[in-house]
Amino acid sequence: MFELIFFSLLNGIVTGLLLFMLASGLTLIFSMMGVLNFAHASFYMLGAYVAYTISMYLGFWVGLIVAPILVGLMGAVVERYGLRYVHRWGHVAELIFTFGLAFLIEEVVQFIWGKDTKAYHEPEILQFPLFTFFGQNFPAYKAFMLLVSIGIFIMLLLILTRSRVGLIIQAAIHKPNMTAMLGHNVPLVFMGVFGVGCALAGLAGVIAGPALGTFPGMAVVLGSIVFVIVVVGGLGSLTGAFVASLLIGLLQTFAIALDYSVNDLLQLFNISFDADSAFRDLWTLSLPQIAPILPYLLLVLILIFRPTGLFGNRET
Amino acid sequence: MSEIAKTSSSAASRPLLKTLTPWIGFLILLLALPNIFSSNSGLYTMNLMGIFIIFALSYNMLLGQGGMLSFGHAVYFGLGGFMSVHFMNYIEDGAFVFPMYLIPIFGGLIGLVFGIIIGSFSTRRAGTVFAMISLGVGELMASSSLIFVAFFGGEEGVSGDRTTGPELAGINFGQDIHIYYLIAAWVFVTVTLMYLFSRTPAGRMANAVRDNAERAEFVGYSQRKVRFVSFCASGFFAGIAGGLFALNFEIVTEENLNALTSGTVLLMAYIGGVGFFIGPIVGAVLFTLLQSILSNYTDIWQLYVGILFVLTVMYVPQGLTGIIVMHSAAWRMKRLGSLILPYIRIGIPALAMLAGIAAFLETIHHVRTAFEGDTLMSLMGIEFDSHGVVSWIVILALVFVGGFLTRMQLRQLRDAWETANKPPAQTEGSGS
Amino acid sequence: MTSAIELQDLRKSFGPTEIIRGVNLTIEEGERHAIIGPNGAGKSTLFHLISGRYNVSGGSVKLHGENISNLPPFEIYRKGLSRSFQVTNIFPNMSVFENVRCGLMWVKDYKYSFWHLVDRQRELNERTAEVIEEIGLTSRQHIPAGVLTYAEQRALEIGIAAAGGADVIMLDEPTAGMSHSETDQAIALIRKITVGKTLVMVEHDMGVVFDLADRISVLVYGEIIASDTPENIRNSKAVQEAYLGAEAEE
Amino acid sequence: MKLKSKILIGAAFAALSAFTAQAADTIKIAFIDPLSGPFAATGTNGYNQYQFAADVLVNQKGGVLGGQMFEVVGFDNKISPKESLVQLKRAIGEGIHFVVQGNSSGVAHALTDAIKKNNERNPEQRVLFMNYSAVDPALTNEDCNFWHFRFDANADIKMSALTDAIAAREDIKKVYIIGQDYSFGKAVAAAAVKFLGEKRPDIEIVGNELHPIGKVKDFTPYATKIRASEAGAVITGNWGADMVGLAKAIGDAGIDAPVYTYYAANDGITKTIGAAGKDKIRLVHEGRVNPPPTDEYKAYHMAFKERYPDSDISQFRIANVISMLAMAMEQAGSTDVVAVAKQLEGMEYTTMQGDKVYMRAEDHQLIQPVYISVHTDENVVLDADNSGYGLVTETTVSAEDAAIPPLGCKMERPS
Repeated sequence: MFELIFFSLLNGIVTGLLLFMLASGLTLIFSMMGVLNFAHASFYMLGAYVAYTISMYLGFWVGLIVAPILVGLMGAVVERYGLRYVHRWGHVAELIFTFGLAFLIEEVVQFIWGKDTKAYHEPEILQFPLFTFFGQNFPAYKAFMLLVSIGIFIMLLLILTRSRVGLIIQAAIHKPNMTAMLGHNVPLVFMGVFGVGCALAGLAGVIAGPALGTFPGMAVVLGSIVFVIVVVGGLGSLTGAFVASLLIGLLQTFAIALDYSVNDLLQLFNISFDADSAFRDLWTLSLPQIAPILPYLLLVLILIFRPTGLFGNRET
Repeated sequence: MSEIAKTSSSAASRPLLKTLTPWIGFLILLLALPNIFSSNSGLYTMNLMGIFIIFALSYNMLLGQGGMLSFGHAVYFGLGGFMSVHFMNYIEDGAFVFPMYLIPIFGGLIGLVFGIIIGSFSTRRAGTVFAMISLGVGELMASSSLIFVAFFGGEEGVSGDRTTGPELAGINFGQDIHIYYLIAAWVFVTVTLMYLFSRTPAGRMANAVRDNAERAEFVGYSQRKVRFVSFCASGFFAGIAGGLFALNFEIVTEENLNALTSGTVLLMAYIGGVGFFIGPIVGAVLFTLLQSILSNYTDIWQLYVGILFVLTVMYVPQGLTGIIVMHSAAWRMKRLGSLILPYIRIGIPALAMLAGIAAFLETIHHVRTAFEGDTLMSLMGIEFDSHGVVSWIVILALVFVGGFLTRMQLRQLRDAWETANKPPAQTEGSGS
Repeated sequence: MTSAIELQDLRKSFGPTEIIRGVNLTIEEGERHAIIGPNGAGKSTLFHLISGRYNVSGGSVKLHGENISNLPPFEIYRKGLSRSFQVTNIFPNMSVFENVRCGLMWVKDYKYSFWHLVDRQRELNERTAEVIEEIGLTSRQHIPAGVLTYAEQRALEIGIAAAGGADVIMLDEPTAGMSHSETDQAIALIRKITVGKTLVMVEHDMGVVFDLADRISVLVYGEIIASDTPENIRNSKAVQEAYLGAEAEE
Repeated sequence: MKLKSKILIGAAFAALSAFTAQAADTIKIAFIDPLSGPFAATGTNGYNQYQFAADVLVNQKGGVLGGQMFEVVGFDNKISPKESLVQLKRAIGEGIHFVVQGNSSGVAHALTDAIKKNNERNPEQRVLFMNYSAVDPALTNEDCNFWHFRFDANADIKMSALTDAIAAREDIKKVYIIGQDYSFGKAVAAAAVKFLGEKRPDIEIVGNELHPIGKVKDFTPYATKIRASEAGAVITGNWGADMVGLAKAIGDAGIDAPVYTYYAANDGITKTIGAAGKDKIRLVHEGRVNPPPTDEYKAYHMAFKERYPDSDISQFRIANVISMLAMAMEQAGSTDVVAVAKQLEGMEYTTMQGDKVYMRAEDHQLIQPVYISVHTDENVVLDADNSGYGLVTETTVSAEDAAIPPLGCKMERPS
């Protein structure tokens, strides 16, 4: 049992921090521009694919550096020539635009790279078990993912709290109109934040691609989870996004690790059920089975009972 | 039909006949269509169109009329379908006697019930919160459908047989043409009802709340209740569409309520134009055509749909119907004729450019996917070598020369447009 | 006889800042009452508190003797209080006709009905046409409200507020940003629609105030420092000092 | 306005009918499977194999019935039951009477049901359904019908063979079953429990897990659980991305137990699993690859590879479908659906791989030998995905041993 908890904890943190790389960008973009970017996870996918292509010619490490930059540039272009244009039609149109963009990017990825899973592998030097605990390996690559995520988290924290750009961004989050009056080029800041947010998503894709698979559905699988995180954490709150990322990461790993079902609960109270009733599926429901819908349940409950999210201070 | 599009005006001053003309035309069209497109696939496509028309219109009760952006509308469509197919099976098993052609009512009722349940908490706000709740509920339902096999039948879905139960004048709806007329009847009734709904106080206030929710509260209406009424009605009609789906396909599966279907209905309504009552109808017709015809000719049709959708959102937020309505001013001033030539002048190079772009994408796709040594491909009946230099020169020439000429012609079109619409256009139809 | 509006020790704070600091005010039925005061005195906030847009932090608001504090705006409207806004607040994508009709539907008891067709409700439409006639927009009634000129939108704003025939009408700076001739028209309009009703207005234009009001209250820093007839207010030294002093400070 | 768009539709339909004008001397076979979307890779590869088989096995030999050629027409069903029915209607509209489909048992259920109804309602437009890959046992048991023939071994037959192999390994004491949470995954799990209980009651089933289909980002938590259970073998019916993810997670966690699978090869999967699954992944299937069973098969495989360098013969049964259909037509002397179906019933046939197979008349299930192969890069003559890795056959279960008697199939035959 201890082994299970130890590895679940470790895996939960790896997943959580990876999610945070996506959620942080999404939160920043939302706080500043008021746009929930549906296509955010698509940039994550682009990161993985671009890095895959680069890694075939120049190796993994070049991809790690270059792919996020390229994805960030793509994001900046999308902001400059897409989102900014659509802004004039209002918020609903912006939301629909990013929704359509997510659809389009998936199609474009399939057009360019095909529909099958790509053999994007971790670099040779990270293909060894870092340590073995109770006979179970912890791959070095997972540790590398952990390291990169933590590095990004610290860097983000430093930039936002210690640098001039960070101060402008924080000001823009709290008082979007004031910043413009202070003489800052807000459109440029927007473009930059959008680009950096996409670059972070791209980086997440680069390091997640080899571990979680590089295929056209990878954006959809992750996309809505990231939404759940930013809403649960509180729209516009980076702290909230951080806590919610870890929460969701751990929730999902532990829900799989712990094998409890409604049936167990009922037996605790000595209740038995009719195996043929229409609700039979409800009684046999087990925790691992419903693990992936837990985040959505959480999302709906949070939106009903605490629309500001855990750490947020504003509703939309 | 453009009368319907207008957020029209005053009292019953218009003669009844004139009000009814578009509806009579609509009815005649519905009756005449199967005689024009009598082929098997034609009927099938039209059946699908009918179902999507109802579904898309019910969606537009939320987005276009109520200002609620939903990413989970398929929930009501799917549940309506499942409920109906279960009732079809009860009828087949003889559990009770009920005419099969009224089955969609059950779909509507379950849609209504879930509309009431989910609407009771989701309509408190519009905007992003509503959108997120709809997304969450949609994902929950779609995931649950694979877990609760007893009701949803897992990924196989639930199938039924529509030919049992009491017959209608000796018809058991075994043939597609019978189902067509059944769907047409339902389409006519529900479209009429949805249009009439938009003309009731509840429907008018939905528009008001969409425009300015706060002000609506200061004329006595609770924005939440206004949205709630629209939401329930929308769920009801989506459920009816689901019921018709069950009758037409005799099978309902998880995909009827998943995110893809929710996305599809958003796409249909938006491409058609959410600001107009008939927008979603145009969108549903167009999307079904794209889906069933374009996909026969090209593997990458979804790429085209994606491009079309994004371009629509960016440049034509009022949708295709909006483009058509834009011409109504010129039409009324009888100046539409003066636009024909400019349109032709820009249309030819623009078509050449589009053909070039499509050929470009198709050829790349062919080079990437065809088997080794198969370099011969055909587009629109023209055969050419996908690896040949000449083909590439032709394609690129089409794109660039076409693009260049289109750009050059833009100016004359703009001038012609302004001349045709002077004195300054007063109306742009109802807003978007 | 109960008074139309009665405010008792009404208070409103945003965070640590108290904007309305214990307002007591009684407005009798049929009175035309103006509230004046320097910028930032809290006039609009006071309006929002009465009409239900903001929740009160302390004290109470009574409408015809009934406590309406913290009721949602639509409840207050249903009890007979209607208002307009300082920043034009209409339904931009709907036609002028429909804007006004929206202001009539609840009063005509249609509620959330989905079984009446609005176009077939003769009385509703006739009454709408009358209101539009009164605000002088008959020739523009089929145009989307969003494309009207500023002055027309202000007139529509008043029309929507007055359409329902509420017996207490509150107008927030009805003539703000208007030219002289437009202001004159607006005054005539307000006079016309408030016959036999209680009017509460916030106004900056002293001409309008002294022209229309039966009584004037002066709000400075969230407190009423005087409430009296126009002549007495005009001659009150205290008001002049406080008002001008406040103005000077800004 | 309405009218205008209708005119456009008219034009579109006119264009459509012009395109579908057809030659009369070809026998068209509708291939209804995903050609776009996430499963397009598998679908497209199947389509290529059908076209190749029709070309090589029928058309190049002069066709059937005195020179009629086979033409395989692709219909994209996007792996959706609804879309499959739309495509079926289209195929029927084009006068096609033979349908092949394989991906997803859900689609197969929808198709077989719709075809049964169609054949009752429109006797002049009858259709024959040759299922080459959907392995839900119900299709030939309680949901069987006269118009459906299955050329793949069903899930129970495959599981029977798999459990035979597991039973033979004395070192395996604990087994972990994991699958996708839907009908097929559940059928696999149920069959595994049943057969293991019969064959090796001493084996403990330490886990019987269902995970949501296509929704799991990271299989590491499952691998952790498998490791913690100390299972000596893993059984899974996973396919697609779920198979790749599971195999990788098991490899990464360093679990040293054989993984018995149904669908862990080809179409990019072999390449993606690569070294992580070497000597670990085992696959139950009906066609051998390594060592190549016959020279004829090897030549066939290489010829396919020459035409489609990026894909492989991943579903050998496709060749059987085409050959047996051609044979049935020859024997019937016509392409009439009922006549052909009656010839297919009970037909005996020797495959290109030298196996003797027969189509059991009671339930229309092809009875054939089943093989268990291991994923490796040693002794691989014909690799998969050009990765150097491929399948090497370890165990053979003869047709007789593999056959499971039909269960609950009540077939109504047209008189």
